Amino acid sequence: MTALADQLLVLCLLLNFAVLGTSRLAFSVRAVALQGVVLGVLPALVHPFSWHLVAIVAGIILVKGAAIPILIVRAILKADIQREFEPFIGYIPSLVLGAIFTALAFIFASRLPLAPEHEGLLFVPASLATLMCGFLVLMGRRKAISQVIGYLLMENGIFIFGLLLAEAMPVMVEAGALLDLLVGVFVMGIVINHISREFSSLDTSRLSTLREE
Amino acid sequence: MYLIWIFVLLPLLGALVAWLIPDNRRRALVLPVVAALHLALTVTLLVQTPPPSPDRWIFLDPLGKLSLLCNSILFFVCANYAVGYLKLRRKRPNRVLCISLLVCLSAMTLVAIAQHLGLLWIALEMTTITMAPLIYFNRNARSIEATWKYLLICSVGIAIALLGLFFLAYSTIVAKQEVTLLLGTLIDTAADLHAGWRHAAFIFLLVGFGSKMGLAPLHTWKPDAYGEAPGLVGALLAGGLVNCALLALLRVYQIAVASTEAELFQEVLLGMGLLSMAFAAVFMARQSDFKRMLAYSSVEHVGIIAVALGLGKGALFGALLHMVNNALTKGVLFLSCGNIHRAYNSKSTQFVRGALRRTPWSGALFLAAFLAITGSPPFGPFVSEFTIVSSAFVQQNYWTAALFLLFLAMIFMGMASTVIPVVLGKVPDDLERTPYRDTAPTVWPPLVLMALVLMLGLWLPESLQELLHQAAGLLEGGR
Amino acid sequence: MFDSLLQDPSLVVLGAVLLAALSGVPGLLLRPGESGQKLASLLAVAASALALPALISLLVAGKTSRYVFNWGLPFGPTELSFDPLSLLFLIPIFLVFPLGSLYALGYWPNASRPSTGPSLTFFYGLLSASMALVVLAHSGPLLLMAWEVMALSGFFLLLPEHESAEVRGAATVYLVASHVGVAGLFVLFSELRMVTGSFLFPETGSLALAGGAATVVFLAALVGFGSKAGLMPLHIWLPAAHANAPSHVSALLSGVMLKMGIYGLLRVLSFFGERPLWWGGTILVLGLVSALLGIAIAAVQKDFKRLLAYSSIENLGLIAAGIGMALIGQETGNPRLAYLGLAGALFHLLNHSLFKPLLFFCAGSVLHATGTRDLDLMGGLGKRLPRTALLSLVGAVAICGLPPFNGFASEFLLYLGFLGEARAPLPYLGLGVPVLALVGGVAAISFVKLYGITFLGAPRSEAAAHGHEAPAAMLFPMAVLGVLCLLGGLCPVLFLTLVQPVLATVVPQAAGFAGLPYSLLWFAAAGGVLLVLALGLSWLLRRRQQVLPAETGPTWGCGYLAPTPRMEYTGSSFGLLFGSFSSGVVRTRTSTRAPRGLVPGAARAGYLPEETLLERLILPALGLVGIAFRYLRRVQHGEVHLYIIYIFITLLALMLWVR
Amino acid sequence: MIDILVHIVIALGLPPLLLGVIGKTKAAFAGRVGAPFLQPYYDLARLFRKGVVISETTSWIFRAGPAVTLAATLCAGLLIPLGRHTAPISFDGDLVLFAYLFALGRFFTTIAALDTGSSFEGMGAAREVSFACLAEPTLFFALITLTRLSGTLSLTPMLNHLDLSVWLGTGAALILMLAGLFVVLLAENSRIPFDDPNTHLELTMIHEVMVLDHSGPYFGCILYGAALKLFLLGALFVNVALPFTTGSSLADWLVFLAGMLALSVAVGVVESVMARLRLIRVPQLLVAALILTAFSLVLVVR
Repeated sequence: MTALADQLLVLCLLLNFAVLGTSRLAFSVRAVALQGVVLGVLPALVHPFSWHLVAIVAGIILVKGAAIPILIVRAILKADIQREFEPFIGYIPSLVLGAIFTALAFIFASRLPLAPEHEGLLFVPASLATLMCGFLVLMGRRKAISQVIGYLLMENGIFIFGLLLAEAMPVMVEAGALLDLLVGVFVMGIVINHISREFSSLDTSRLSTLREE
Repeated sequence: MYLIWIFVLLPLLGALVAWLIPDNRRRALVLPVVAALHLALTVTLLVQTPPPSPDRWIFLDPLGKLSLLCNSILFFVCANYAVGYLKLRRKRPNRVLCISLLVCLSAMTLVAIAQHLGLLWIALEMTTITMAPLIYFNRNARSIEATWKYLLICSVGIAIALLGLFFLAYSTIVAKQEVTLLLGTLIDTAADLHAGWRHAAFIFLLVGFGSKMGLAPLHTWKPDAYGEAPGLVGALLAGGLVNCALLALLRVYQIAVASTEAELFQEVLLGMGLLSMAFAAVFMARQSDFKRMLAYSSVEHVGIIAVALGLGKGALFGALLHMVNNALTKGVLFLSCGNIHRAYNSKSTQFVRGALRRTPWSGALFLAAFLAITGSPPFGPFVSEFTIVSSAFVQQNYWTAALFLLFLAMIFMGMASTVIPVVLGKVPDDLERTPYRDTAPTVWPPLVLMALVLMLGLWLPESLQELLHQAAGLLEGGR
Repeated sequence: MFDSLLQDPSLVVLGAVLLAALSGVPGLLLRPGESGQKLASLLAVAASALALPALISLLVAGKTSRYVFNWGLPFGPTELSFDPLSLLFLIPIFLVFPLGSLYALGYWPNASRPSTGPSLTFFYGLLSASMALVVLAHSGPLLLMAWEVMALSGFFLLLPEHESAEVRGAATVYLVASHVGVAGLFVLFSELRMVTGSFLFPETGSLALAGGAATVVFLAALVGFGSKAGLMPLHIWLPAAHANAPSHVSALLSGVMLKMGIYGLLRVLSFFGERPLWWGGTILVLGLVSALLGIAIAAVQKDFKRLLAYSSIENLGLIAAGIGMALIGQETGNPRLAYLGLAGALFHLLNHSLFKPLLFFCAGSVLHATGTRDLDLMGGLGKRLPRTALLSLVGAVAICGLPPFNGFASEFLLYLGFLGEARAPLPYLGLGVPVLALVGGVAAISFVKLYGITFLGAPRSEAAAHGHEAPAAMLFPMAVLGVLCLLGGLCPVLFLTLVQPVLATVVPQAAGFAGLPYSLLWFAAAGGVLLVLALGLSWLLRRRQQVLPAETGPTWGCGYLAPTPRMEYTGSSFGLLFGSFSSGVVRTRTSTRAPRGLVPGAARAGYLPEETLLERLILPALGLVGIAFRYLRRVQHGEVHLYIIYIFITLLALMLWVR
Repeated sequence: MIDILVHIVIALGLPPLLLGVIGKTKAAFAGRVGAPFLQPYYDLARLFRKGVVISETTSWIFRAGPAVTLAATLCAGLLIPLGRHTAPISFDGDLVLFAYLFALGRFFTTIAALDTGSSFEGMGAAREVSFACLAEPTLFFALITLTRLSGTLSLTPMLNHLDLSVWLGTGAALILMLAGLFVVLLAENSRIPFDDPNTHLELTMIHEVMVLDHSGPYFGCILYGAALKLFLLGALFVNVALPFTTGSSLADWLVFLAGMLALSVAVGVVESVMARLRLIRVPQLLVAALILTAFSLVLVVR
């Protein structure tokens, strides 16, 4: 079982690279959605069966895999933009950086001991790597949508880590992660709509009138 | 016990009522009513503190009391100000505003009473979210931009904080203890948590809450948000929200002090605090937008508090006192400068001149509050700042003291060169006519706050000193 | 209760302080009008009527009383103490304050200035009260608070005419300078607290510190208090502030507030049992430099009140020099020097708080009459304002340190101190004498110019031609001060008895020194002879003139038949020659427009002395810093993804720091 | 007691004679017979009988000026010892008073000049005060040196202390000091090379131009005051320059008188052989004098 979990985690990492490497927003949204589904499946693998578990799996797949992607795709359609033009960090560089960060994540993780029951699992490096890739997207892309996607990646990373605690302190983790996601992304969605109304584009490089000169 | 729950629910109830009331004018009146009730409840709770809830998730300890007191007073004043303010902005629908304000109040209350870090975190998240629509009150390009930056940066910060919490929890697992995020338990077991995870946790929590508090260089959202939000929202951001984030940080601080690595955590705080003051000093020089200037002043004072926490010992008292003073004084500054902004319909020092003539009361309040916030006697901040400096000397930490004073002086120059032209001088003749005049509803709330600040500078009530000492005791690792 | 209160003079003094603080409050509450102001002046006079006798009785009796009490602030207990040092410094406060508020009745009447009058009156009272508290406070935080209240009320007193950019600039510089000075005091009191473990002041002479701490204390005090006393180079705020304030305010600022700096310095010095010799040397040199440069810059001023302000720097410099001399005397075991130094300094301090307010009052009534401070627009006012002219003459002669007025008496002590050292094994202190002489000479230039150009000759402008004498409310305070100046010159003993009890607190050796090295009667004698001779001679001349054929005519134009007032020697041209000597230290900006072309337009030559340190050094430096900051501000560029980079970097950096 | 009377008589009577002697000397150099020695007395007498013209620009200051100046100078006359006798008034530090009385006189002369409102007199006043502030330190340097030598702070003992032994000891210093004092003497009394008492080119003058408008008794006072000032500073100079004491009081008086006359001849000689300096050279000469006296102090201290 745990082997499978690890493979899924590796899949998550690959999806990170997919998000980093593509310029097409729709594609990266799908990638993130897929990642969400994978994350939804993960708990079922690592934890013994319980109704609570079922609830989690269902909830996560629903939110991460369906609700949020749809919300974002809507925004994309409304603002009709397909691609992220001239990103702050190019695609090749961001792939390279992504690789470096992933490596860093593994190094960090190796420094930190795991609880016996989690020995040999990739959770920690995977979560750190995903977190940093999320950061990378946030730092490298100019469009509001891309930044939301980056935020989602970060969330996924945190969630992966949360899975380690899922049985130790059940309510807390999901509550945190879901609330964060829901609220964060939901409000961001609203704001994005306002932005596209105000600026008739989602290019946040336009959103730089407030500065010191 | 149930009293406390009423305490959290009351504002939510108010929010519901506000949602139901159709009419703008009457809806505004909900705010002062709820605020008054809340203040009354606060006082009663301060007088006779209920015991912790059986699961020890909820307890009003001295630290909580302090931040609750500030927030409640500040909110009371802002709510009363809001009535007059919303009268001026009749055209704007204020449903969202009222609701978010009230929800935010309940969240702030929850922050104060939460003893479970998870709960604390959720409440903090709530405050973050509810502030977003308030910043967007003016509904223009600039405010949407400000909101976006605020939201993005704070969400990232809060997410990092969440990860930090997870690390903390995991460190308990690794240390083979029963997993919990209850403050008390963590403080007890802090020493034997796993060092590596604990380190990571502290750093992530510091960065997370720090970005919400506005420690440099995580403060980047502040000038935009404070600059674009209405005055009273600015007051709540700089007073209320900062205090909430600070309280969260203080909880971490408690754990850090109980653990073995207090020194390191304090070092980091000291460094970031001085850095924040330096940033403030740089950005306040020749600042042409006096609302943004206030934002940087807020960065500065967060920095001062961080420095005090970094110094520890005697400075802790000063830090907590400064938390109170800063909140109240910032209230005066934002409300009065909101009035000036209304009167001139601009917040640039090019156009805003001679406020003392155009709006005598707001101008005078702005000037007085400027003197107060820069630590001149006989106002409150002087007491706290002097306490901090002198304890830096007592610890023979001369470099800190020297830098501290240097930055204070630079900041004073910067602020003076912005505030004095705004307040003094002739009112420009080509001033666009605005209906705003200084009237009681928009003037007395800041006036009351100013009186409080003055009082704190001349006389700290015994009870308050007692409370501060208890709170400082908690920070020194007491229980 | 009440009679017990009357039995304890120090409580009476406290009452007077309270009275002073509240004197302006009725004016704020009452509707604008004379009444509030009249009441304020009444209260002020009452306050000093209560305080002065009590003060002097306490001082002469040499009694000290202290009141320790707990206050609501977390700095432990605080203390008020009435010791000779405090009492002496209270005298100028309670002397100038009532006179100033009487003067205000005529100079700044609420009736004609309803918008600013009441607040001015209020802060006037507050300023005096806070100064009194500064002097009485015997614990760090209390002194700091009183100090800052004093500074802030001074700031608000500068504001009445804040429409003019000049006033705003002056106020800003003043505020910033005083705040930076307060930083010095923060250091001072924190350090003292660290050493003694409490915020209460240590006992006189009880403090014995290791080199480092002592140096910190001394330098902090020098910066913190010296900046308020206007010692060079910390004087930059002073001239503009004193020139732009309403005159009765300038009188209080210059006549009394500057002394607070000296008080602080003396107070801090009094803590120490023995002090390194270099402290005295530093203060002495600073004092002489301030005196010399101050008066040199004053000599080229063309603004009546600026000139007075710079001469304040000179006088404070002389006082500091005296203190330095006393310290040296104390450390080298030379009671004579210690005595002459400190007695001279304190005596001069009292004198300066007499003739400087007098002169500022005169400036006020000139301003009141002509509406300008520019000497080049005055002239001939002696005919329009005879009484003011007479009193300013008294002030001018006194401040030049010429007999038979008080200025001479105090400078005489300083001279004596320096001269006496010429006999000592190391006579280099004797070099102070020529410096004093030079200062005296330049002072003569400044005040001959001030008096002559203002009051004598023919009016140089319409305003001067139609000036009018000041009302009695303004003349009376000036007269009081003038009489006191003469009194101090004829029998200095009166003043020296006030000074005597203070000596022990700062330089114990001086107290041991028995009496003066000469009989003070000589002053009375010389002064008397001088006055008698002068009056006798002028009477004789007048008689001769009556018996002889006397006629009047135009001033001899040296052959030129149509001289006009525009051809008179102006203040600027009067100072020009000296300016050419001292061009090394005193910078002046001249702007000329020569006549050119076939039909030349009006030619003009403008002339403006500048505050070199401020305009050539500090402001440019600040400008550079501002430019540097503008580059640093680029980091706040509004690109949100870069902000996120900051967060990420911080996170990484801290993680690495932790490792 | 008798000495004091003599002192007063000489101090009051002698000064105009000095002017006479100076005039005679200059005349001799010019190969003229020149005015009689007593001419200055006649002038004074005439002036006190002449009527006055007073400019209507002026106020009482104009008339008070000469009186106060003269009064101050007379007081100074009581402080300085003549010959080897004690001055009528003598106390520690009287030298300061001595110097400051002249300052007082100068103050009033200058404001009296400014009172006329004439640009020329203003100019003169400005020059007077500006140069005086350079001359005074020189005087004080000399006085410090004397204090150092005599160890007292009072003019009488200080000047009477000097005798041949002191001269033999510190001759160089004293010579430097005398040179400085002589310059001060000429400057303070506005003689050539600083100023020309009897030219009437207003632009070139310092002292004379200040009194252009005074006439009759007032001018008399000024003239007499000037002579007195010359006499007093001269007395200071002579006291330093002639360190003899014959023992008998009468002889001392005679020596002193001889010295004064010699001094005035010397002044006359200087005035005849030198031309007036250009105005911009004046301060340089004064500073030179300052340096001389400073050197003398250094020599003494060393």
